Amino acid sequence: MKIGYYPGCALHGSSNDYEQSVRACLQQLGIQLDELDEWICCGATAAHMLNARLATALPARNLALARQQGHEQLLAPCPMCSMQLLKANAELHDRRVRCEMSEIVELPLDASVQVLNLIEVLQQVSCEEIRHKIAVPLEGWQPACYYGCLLTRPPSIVRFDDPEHPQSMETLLRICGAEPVSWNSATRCCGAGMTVANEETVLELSHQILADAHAHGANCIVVACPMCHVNLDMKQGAIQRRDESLPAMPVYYLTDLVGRAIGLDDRQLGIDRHFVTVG
Amino acid sequence: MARIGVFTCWCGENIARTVDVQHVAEALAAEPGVVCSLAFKYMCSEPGQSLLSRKIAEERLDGLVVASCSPHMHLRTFRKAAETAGLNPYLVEMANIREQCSWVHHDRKLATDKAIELVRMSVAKVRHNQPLNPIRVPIVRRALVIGGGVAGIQAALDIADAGYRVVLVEREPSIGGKMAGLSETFPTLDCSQCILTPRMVDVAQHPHITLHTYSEVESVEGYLGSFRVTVRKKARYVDIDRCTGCGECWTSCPSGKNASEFDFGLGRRKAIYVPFPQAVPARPVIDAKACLKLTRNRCGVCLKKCQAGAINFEDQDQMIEEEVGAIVVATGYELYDIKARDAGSSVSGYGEYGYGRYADVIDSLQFERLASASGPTGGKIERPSDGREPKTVVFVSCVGSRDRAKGIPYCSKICCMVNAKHTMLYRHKVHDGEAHVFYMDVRAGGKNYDEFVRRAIEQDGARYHRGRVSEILEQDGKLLVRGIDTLAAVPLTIAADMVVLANAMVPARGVQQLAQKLNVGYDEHGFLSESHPKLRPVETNAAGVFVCGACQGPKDIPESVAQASAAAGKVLVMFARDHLTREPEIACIDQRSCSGCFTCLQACPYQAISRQEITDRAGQVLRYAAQVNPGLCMGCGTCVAVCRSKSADLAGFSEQQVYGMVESLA
Amino acid sequence: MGHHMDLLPHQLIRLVQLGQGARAIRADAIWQCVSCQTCTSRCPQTVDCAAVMDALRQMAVENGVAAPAQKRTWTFQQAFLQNVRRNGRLSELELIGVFKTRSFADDWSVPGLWKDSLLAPQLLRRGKLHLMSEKVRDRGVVRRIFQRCEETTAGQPSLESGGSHE
Amino acid sequence: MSGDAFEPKIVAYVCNWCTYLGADLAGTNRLEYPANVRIVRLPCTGRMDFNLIIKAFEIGADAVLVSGCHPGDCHYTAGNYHARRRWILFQELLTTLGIDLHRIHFTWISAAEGRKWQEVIQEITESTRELGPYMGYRHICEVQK
Repeated sequence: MKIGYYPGCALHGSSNDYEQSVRACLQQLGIQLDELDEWICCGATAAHMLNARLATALPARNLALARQQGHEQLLAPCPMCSMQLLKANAELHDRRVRCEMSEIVELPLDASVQVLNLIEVLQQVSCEEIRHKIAVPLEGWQPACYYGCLLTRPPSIVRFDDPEHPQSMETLLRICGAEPVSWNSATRCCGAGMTVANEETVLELSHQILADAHAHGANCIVVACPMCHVNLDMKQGAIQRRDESLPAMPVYYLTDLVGRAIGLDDRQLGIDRHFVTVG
Repeated sequence: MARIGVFTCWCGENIARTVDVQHVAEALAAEPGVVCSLAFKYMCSEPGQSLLSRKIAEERLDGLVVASCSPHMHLRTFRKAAETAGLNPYLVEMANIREQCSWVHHDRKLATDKAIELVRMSVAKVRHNQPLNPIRVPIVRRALVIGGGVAGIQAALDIADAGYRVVLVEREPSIGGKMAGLSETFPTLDCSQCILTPRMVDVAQHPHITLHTYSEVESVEGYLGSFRVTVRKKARYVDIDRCTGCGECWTSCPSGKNASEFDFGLGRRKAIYVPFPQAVPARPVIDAKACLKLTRNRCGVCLKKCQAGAINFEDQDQMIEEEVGAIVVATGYELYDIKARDAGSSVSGYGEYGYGRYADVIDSLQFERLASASGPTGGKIERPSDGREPKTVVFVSCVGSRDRAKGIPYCSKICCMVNAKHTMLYRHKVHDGEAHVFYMDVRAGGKNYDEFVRRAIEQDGARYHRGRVSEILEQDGKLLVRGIDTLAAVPLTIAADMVVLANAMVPARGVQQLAQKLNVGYDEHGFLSESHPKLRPVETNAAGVFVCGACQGPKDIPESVAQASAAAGKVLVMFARDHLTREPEIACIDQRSCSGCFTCLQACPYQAISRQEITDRAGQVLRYAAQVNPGLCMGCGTCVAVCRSKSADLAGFSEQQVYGMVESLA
Repeated sequence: MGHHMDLLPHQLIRLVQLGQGARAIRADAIWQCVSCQTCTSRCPQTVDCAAVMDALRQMAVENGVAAPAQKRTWTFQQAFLQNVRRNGRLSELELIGVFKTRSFADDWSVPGLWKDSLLAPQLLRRGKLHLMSEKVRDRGVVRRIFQRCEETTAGQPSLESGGSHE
Repeated sequence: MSGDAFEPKIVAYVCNWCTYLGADLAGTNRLEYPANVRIVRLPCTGRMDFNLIIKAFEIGADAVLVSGCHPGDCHYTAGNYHARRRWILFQELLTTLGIDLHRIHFTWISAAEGRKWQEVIQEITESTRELGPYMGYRHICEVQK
């Protein structure tokens, strides 16, 4: 199976460990990623904060490129990117917007490209197939599945899982032999894009998430978002300096754990490049 | 040649101010067939009506046009006047030169010209009017009541007490409905079962009431005055006539871990069970999904224990035909299921409240069972997870209701009172307990209602917070209820032992399918539509079918009972007549030209068209043609529009009449 | 985030409804909002609170009422877009550099300038820091998209009508 | 309709329970609108035989309006759906015949929408004034002969 791939800036930047993990895991599952040529930034928080039109135009350009390059489905592993792409896609249903955007981005447009997040791509591989490929069942793993904000919100745009009680990561990880815990922070915010600009907020919110995971007996956190990983993993040192009682909590990408279960090692998945390492 | 009279009304100044009525009368006098054309100040007044009668006699009129207001205003008046004067009322037409002319135009010339054309159209129509006679339909003086909750019980008893026979159909094994499961009722705190169960017994013992429990309406045919209803009596596996209700069977049944529907899953019941001790009929039913004999062909203890020989594992669903003249629908409500996912929508209700995940988050009907002396805890407030007495309980209003995002924009009306009652019941039982209520507004409209809420706050110490609950989290065995008090503008987190959600009221499941069988309309939420929100509150658009109780919209017990009596009253009005009459403006089919395509049969919204054999003298079938059942036809005319051979026509709006009107505009 | 805010989200929405946007944009709260969209997805009246927050921030900057400390997010986002405009894609190193110097110019806090730089060697060791920025080939089209969007955004909502209610 | 300026003739087929009452309400509220419309009251738009549209053009109408209850609100439960379904089919036929579909208007107006009735009539009158007299139908008739 071949699928269009929109990495987004983070996966080509400091979150390239996420890209490594996604590529390795999906390849093992038989999914080829075909990177969108000439993709540009989706605009992220900045565009929707500063210029609404730009917030549609930047993702629209990418959707137009996908269409031009013949991709029916487009994977955006970063939830910020996939939400922006989905939002633009929804707006393109309006003929007037479509015409206007088409002129702005200099390419013909329609709303035909299906944008997928990482979990949706994994769901396309049937449970049976994953079960079949499992080499090292994740016995003893009790992950707290962390969805953060944009995988499920705003529900009217992303239309993915239950926005208040999502279970799709849990379902996948159970197939891999893990026992996900039930906890409170699955859809709480980690501070997201405030990492640089408003560190205080990030440290506080991420601290709550880490503490909640501990309180509910998790031995790791699983994410499907580069920003969540930065805040929970890279910033964990800073958080621990404020609360020394907080034990170290490894933070994995979803594909890290699925990848391990289907026999990939930490180097292949880029886990060795995380900040928090345990054991 | 027609002899038509035209009467143009001044309506005081209302018409005469902008329309030159005298000119209209003169212009119309020249129309072919018009033998008299007059203008008069108030046609609807007594002198106006006598002028009409006089002219009918003097001029031997055979058609009448009154040019005045909207036919919705006075058509009936003028038709009655004509009838008194000996003219068939259906030979009267109106031209609306007030609402649709003088009131909406200012230019006198234009308005007068338009008025003349409008009256001409009506003259062109009346030329083709035919005398019609109201249709008489016989009445079967027997009523069907669907639903045996408090509304259905009230309606059935009222009709039966008047001396007419009633068939009461209830889906569950016992009548009583939601009210039978309530603890105490607002605003008087009288025990629900104490007031309802005697009424239930009355139903069972009433000589005029036939009770079908554990039964559903399968199909409905016929029309006002004469419906044929098929009732499916579901297999109960117990012969309730033989059964003595001794209880040997259910005390010895080994399958005891089934969630009790009556206790909303908080209690357990056997596979053979009576839903609650005061059930009517007080006879058991076997749950075919739980019974070991029926599922795995083992056990059969009840069969051995039963002295009366009432157990029958071979029991099958039975179909019963009932003939009735009127139907009362009282199917009630249920609570919005916040666990269920809406098909096609990604929103599943309130995942953030953890209902279904946290055992101690319950809904308000479950709390009723906890507070009820006959409930699973014997009336002690115990939390479902560990049986401990909760010391802090949070009651949440508007769960679903008034939440456009969840698709329920309406107010469920009872929850504010239910919450106040619950805080009282709780505080009466747990003196050192804290009761918190989160609310958007307190809507306590009703006799002694607001006083009741104040009592909950002032005497019983309920803590009311104006604001919504954002989420409920679980930590160290406590439920953290995170919300806001918007009056204080403070975010609040309450560590609670139990949370009670006041879920929205929605129509009972399956009511839409029932409504389709009955041809009754319903709104987007599934509540049945009354005929007129103010003036015909219990009638429906299907003649002879009435509604009452929460199936029509959220309401409390007093309102349901009042509406049930109103519906019963309407049924009795019908039954008091010798025969029923219906408007004769209905469809007919010319079977000589009918090609038998039966497009009309498909299109008819009332199933009023049937297939009829056309035979020769020897009784040999020649062909099939469509036929209109005058009892069912409501006169919409859809069949006329779809008829390919132009064989269908609609009295009062016939092809000739309608085309005549358009042609008059040439 | 609610408990940190000087005005709670529902109060901000109410101020906007009452035509007192001028007070809303002076609130610290609009800068504490992390755009997590929880409010939008839970509002029973389907108000898109997160979008209102965006609009308020925009107005606060345009009307010059945002304090430098509050504006940090804003400055960051501006630097972000400029970076994308130049390269088509984001270069994190460039962005952080630009942002640090700009916010330094605003509030002169030297610790702020250096705090994150301490992570740089660690990032480098993990192969997470790219000294060369990634660029798309056709940067002309990116520039033109930006230009077109900026032209057509003139006439955004303003605060002219606000503030008269006090 | 004499005079220099062209005043269109508009025939409106409306249902008895929604649009007719909506037009009545416009009257009760004294909402003024152009005097060009002539209402034909039908029990339901389900009764609407689309030949009536042709008939209206035949007698010289410049525009036709068909208006009934909103979807879901039909007094006879589904008559307006039937009308809509048939209209979709009939439209094709009219197009084939060469009838100008801009002359035919379809709306839903409820008994509570007096204001909408006023607006619809204003709009249709205005747009028909701009289109001018409907000569097209007469041409079609001649060609058919």
